[in-house]
Amino acid sequence: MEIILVKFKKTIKKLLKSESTAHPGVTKIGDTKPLKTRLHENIQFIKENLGNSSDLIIREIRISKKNNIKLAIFYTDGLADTQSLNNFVLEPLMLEMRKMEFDQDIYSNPNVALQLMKDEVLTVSGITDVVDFDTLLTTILEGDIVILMDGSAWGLKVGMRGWEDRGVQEPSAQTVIRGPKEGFSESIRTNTALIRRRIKDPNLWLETKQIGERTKTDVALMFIKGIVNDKVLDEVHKRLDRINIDGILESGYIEELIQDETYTPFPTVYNTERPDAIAAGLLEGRIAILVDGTPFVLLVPALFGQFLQSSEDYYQRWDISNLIRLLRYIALAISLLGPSLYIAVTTFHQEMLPTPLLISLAAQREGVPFPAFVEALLMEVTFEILREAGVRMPRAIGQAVSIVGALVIGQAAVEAGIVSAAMVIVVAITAISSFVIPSFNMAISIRILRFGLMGFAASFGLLGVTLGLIAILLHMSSLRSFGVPYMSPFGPFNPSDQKDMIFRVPIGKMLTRPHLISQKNETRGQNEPASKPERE
Amino acid sequence: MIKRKFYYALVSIITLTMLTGCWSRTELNELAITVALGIDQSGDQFKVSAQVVNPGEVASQKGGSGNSPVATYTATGETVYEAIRKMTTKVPRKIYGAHLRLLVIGEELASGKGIGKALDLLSRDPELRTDFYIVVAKETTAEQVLKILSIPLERIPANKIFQSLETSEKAWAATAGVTIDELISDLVSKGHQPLLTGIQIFGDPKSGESTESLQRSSTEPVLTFADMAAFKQDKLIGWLNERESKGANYITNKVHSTIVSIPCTRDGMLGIEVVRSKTKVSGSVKNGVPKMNVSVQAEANVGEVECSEVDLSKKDTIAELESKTEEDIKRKIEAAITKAQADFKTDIFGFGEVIHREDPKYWNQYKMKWNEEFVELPVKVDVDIKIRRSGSVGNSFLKSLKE
Amino acid sequence: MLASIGIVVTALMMAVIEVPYLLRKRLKRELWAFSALLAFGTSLSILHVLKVPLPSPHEWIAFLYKPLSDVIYRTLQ
Amino acid sequence: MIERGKINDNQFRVLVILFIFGPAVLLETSLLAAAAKQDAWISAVVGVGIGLLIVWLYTKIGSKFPERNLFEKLEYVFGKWIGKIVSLLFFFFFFQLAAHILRNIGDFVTVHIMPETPIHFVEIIFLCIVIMGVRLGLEPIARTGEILFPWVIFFFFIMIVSLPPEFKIENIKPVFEGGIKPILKGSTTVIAFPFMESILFLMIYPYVNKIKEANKAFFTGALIGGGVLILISVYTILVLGADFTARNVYPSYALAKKINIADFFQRIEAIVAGMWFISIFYKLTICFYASTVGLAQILNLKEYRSLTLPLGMIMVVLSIIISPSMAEFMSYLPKYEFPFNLTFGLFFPLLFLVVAKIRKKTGKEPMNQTKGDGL
Repeated sequence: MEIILVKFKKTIKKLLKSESTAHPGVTKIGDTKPLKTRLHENIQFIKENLGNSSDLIIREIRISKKNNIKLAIFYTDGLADTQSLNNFVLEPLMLEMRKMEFDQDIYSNPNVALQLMKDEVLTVSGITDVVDFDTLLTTILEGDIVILMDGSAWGLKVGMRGWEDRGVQEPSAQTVIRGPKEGFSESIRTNTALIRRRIKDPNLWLETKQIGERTKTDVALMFIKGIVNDKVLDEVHKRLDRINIDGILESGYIEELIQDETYTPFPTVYNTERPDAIAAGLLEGRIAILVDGTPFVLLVPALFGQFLQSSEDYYQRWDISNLIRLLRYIALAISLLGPSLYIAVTTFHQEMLPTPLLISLAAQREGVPFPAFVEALLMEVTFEILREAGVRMPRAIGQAVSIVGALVIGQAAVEAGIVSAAMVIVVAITAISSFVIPSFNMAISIRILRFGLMGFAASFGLLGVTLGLIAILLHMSSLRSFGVPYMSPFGPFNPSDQKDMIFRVPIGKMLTRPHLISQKNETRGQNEPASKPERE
Repeated sequence: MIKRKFYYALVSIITLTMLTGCWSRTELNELAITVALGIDQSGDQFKVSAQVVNPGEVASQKGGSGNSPVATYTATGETVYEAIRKMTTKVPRKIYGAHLRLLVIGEELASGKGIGKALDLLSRDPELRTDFYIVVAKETTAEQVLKILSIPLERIPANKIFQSLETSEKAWAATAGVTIDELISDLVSKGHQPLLTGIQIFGDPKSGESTESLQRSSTEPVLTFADMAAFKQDKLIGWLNERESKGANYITNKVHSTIVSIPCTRDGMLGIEVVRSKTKVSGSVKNGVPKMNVSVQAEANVGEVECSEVDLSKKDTIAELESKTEEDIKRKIEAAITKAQADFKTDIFGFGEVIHREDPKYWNQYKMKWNEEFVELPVKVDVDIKIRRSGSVGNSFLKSLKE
Repeated sequence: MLASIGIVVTALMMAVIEVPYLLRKRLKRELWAFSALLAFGTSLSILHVLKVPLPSPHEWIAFLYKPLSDVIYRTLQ
Repeated sequence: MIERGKINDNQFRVLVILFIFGPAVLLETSLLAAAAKQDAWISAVVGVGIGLLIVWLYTKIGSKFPERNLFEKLEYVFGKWIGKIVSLLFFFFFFQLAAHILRNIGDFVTVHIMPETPIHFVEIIFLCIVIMGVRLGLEPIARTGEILFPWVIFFFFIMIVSLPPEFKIENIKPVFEGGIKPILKGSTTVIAFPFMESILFLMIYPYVNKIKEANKAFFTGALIGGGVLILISVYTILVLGADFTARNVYPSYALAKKINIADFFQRIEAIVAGMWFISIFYKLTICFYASTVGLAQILNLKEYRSLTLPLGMIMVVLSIIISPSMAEFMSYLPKYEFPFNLTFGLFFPLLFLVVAKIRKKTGKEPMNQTKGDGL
């Protein structure tokens, strides 16, 4: 069966390929046709290929009255910086060149003229040559401008990108009380700059690829040479190169395409919109993957413990951070186990409850029509709906929904005797706990597993919960993130890496990098805490 | 690929098992939370009563609707198990015993059929725990005891009994909370016979069954712990009165704190609070004759002085009080021993176990006829009391009153 | 009856998981071993749910080891 | 080799500890008290002592031909055919052991936790997770063990610190009442029950990073596991008394019921039972793993995972027909378990060493007979 399926897929692929080559009219990006000498032919070609799009601006200038030579400037409206274009391209071309023309006949050879423009006239920093249509089209679509002159089979690509940008703003998904309030933005250049500004090390290397047949999205790898594990780096390169897809719109695409295991609820790639978190990751030997068009930057390898850490942990005093981290692990446990433990204890192990509590819970359940499992399921689903509604809703209505939610679930349902008050408490605590987990995607996967455990609890009590937990742990232990065991440093246990997992030792004591992530250059410095002033 | 399919299969198998699962599931509102069980003899059969909590009445914040917080159900059967199962014909819910606080055994059963047969189920059923107390209903049936509702301070009668037993065990010492595992190990032991606390009803039992009795503040009828039941094997053989009960508890080292009242020389009484009492029982076999030695060491406080002539500031007075207290305790202990040896002829103090530990060879020889040996057993009692404090005042104001 | 059907369905499910994989990887020996064990397991389970009395390995062990057991525990008596 | 994963010595030690005190902690004390009464703890000490000697013997075997696991060693030393037959016997030993453990957990759950649930379903759901673990391979099993181990220790620690107030010192007196024989009789169960069974760790030996460390880990693991066993038997005797311990099928569960800290932290035995689930899960997983890998090797297969599901199916049935009732089971254990395990835990290992010596096989010879295993 499997064999047939594979064969079928292959034939379909072949068919698809032949179809794409069968359309000669449209130039697929990837052909490299050389430019023509005649300007109008070039213009014709570009117009045809871009479908005469209305945002394509072609500005034709008669540059020399004497030789009747025309020059065309191509750019995409909205992507190129028109102000700069006027000041630094059009002005020199139309005024400076005129002046030069009085002195000598510069336009007798268009190639020389073009070279002259590039070398002497244009007051712009980034100029390169364009010789083929492929580059030309890409250049235009990327927001740069292209200058073609009649009579020469090459043109100039002038870097003049400038589009509307959100700018650097406070990150919305991962907020901190203490710590930098800058977040990444949608522009990859801004983002790399934000990281560079934090690590001024020549070893911080940046490699860029374009991924996506059609979107041509810029994807940048950042890492610190010498700290990064070369094996992991090679693996990342290999996986990125293997991607064959038409479009990358968000780093989520990359994440799904390069992660180790697709069929798992657990994220094996970390993402953040905080430059400081990325910088910290780089310093530990991780690799950052930046994708143009999204403020979410990926970080690999990502281990389980990392998803429970916030960059603020390192900015607050270590004792405070330890307390908060401990709290987070407790919250993780509650958010994973809360309802299932409640179900297991109240429907299987009533002997575990102290007598007064048992009687009080039993009294609350008098008249509740559903079994505890259904009750919990009902409440959990209601809560998830409310939460999702809260995210998608226009901000202004948010308040209204939370009021309705609180009233409907919190009070009316209990008073009507549909759910018991204890269940509302359990679900509420679970819900709040799940927001304590700093990483959104980890919180989501915990939610998914919570439902599974509820099922286990409803049919096998605590035995089921224990077995479910063992199964989850087995699965997690079998995961790897770019070759690094996902559950390290818990399993395989590494005593020295415990310093920054559940607990965080004072920064002065954190002298080595995580063991499995950076293989070389393990020490971070000898930074003993400043000694106390000596006593008199 | 294979991994993924395996996971699908795993999930589907587990789901299937789960769907067919849920056998042992019981929702909270399907439980009849039983807090007390009573076992009586009814002809050849067992009559089992269960005191079941009505959670809505007990836990409600708004005072409830005046219904009874507990209900008592009764059923008879050839075996205890049968009777409990038969109860389902009367109770709408499943009898749930994990929160049992109290097991009451009717006097008739205890002295007639014996308690052994009734207890097997209670030790076998994994649902039951071992932390409930066992008491014997004196001059009444267990059913009657369980039917008494009128107990102030606590909505669930069994809870009240449980707690008052715990408190009185700690502060009064004439009662002893015995749990089922202790009882059973006493039952099987040749050298230690069981001793259980008795419970008695004062007043008209009928009037205590109605919820009206809940409204009255004077509490007639009343459940009280009274005396202790001595057993020979699993049969009730007689009752120790309060003094003897105390004495017995001294021997078995179950006294934590109690009050000793001793008369003053001229008028009134003195109340001595005994605390940190510790009993050492040692035995020895010399020339084939066993001998026991009971030594009690305790601290005491002067708790109450009702006489005018006692001067607590004097050393002699304290010494005198000490020796009087020692005398009193010693008399209680001896009374208990005499009763056990002369009347009951049963070793309720576990002297046999002491001999067993000291001299296993002798024990193996005599264990089958230990009760006869016990009757003749010489027991030496030593009591050593140290009076430490005399409360927050020195001499009583009664002394100044007199002057 | 229902239980036997359930067992057969379970066995089929196991076959669906394993057989294509083994075929694809051309693991013939493994396929044979798998099929034999599965057949044995299925028939054993069906016999069991049909309440056919099956011999207990304990009986065999007890039969084989009775002399040794007697010797050991008699000396320790 | 069939298993490509590698585990480190720490993980190996954790597996040994969980294996040694797995179901033993639940069942052993009852058997001990039945044989040796209040001297059960002495019995446990003696048993663990002899058990450690046996483990030491296994480490000797383990360090001979360290690249081969038990079945490969047997084939290498006894020759192909005799080796295969002995391996097959060992496979049956491991497999019936796994069935025993499965039955233990089924009995325990259906007696104490969920009386109305049919034992089949408890066993199936348990086995599902075990099979999942075995299919994932040795590495995830060992890592998970490492993660769960602190929890087992934590629950155990709660038990250890909260019970001393319940001690009744007179319970262990008189010492040596019945002389040495009952003590030895009791210790046979300890020797047989966890220690001789630990021979199946020789199946995992070659997958440990360093053989020297493995020897040490095996021994210290057995020592710690044995220590836990001794501690539990001392506790049950001190708290429950010999008579109650012997009468109770799961005395340590009754022990957990006694936990009461400040009248609030009580009734937690179901959580303590969780600790047993974990350790029993591990013992079962290791047994199941050893038997599937072993069977695959006997049949010269390249892949053991495909055997897990049908073997699991057989095991569920076997675990139920293995003994008609729990009473029969509990009377089988003290009578036949020791002699039976003696064959596999002592006779064959000694035979192995002797034959290896006679045939002068050393570990340095090139491996040419294990070619069939591929990879």
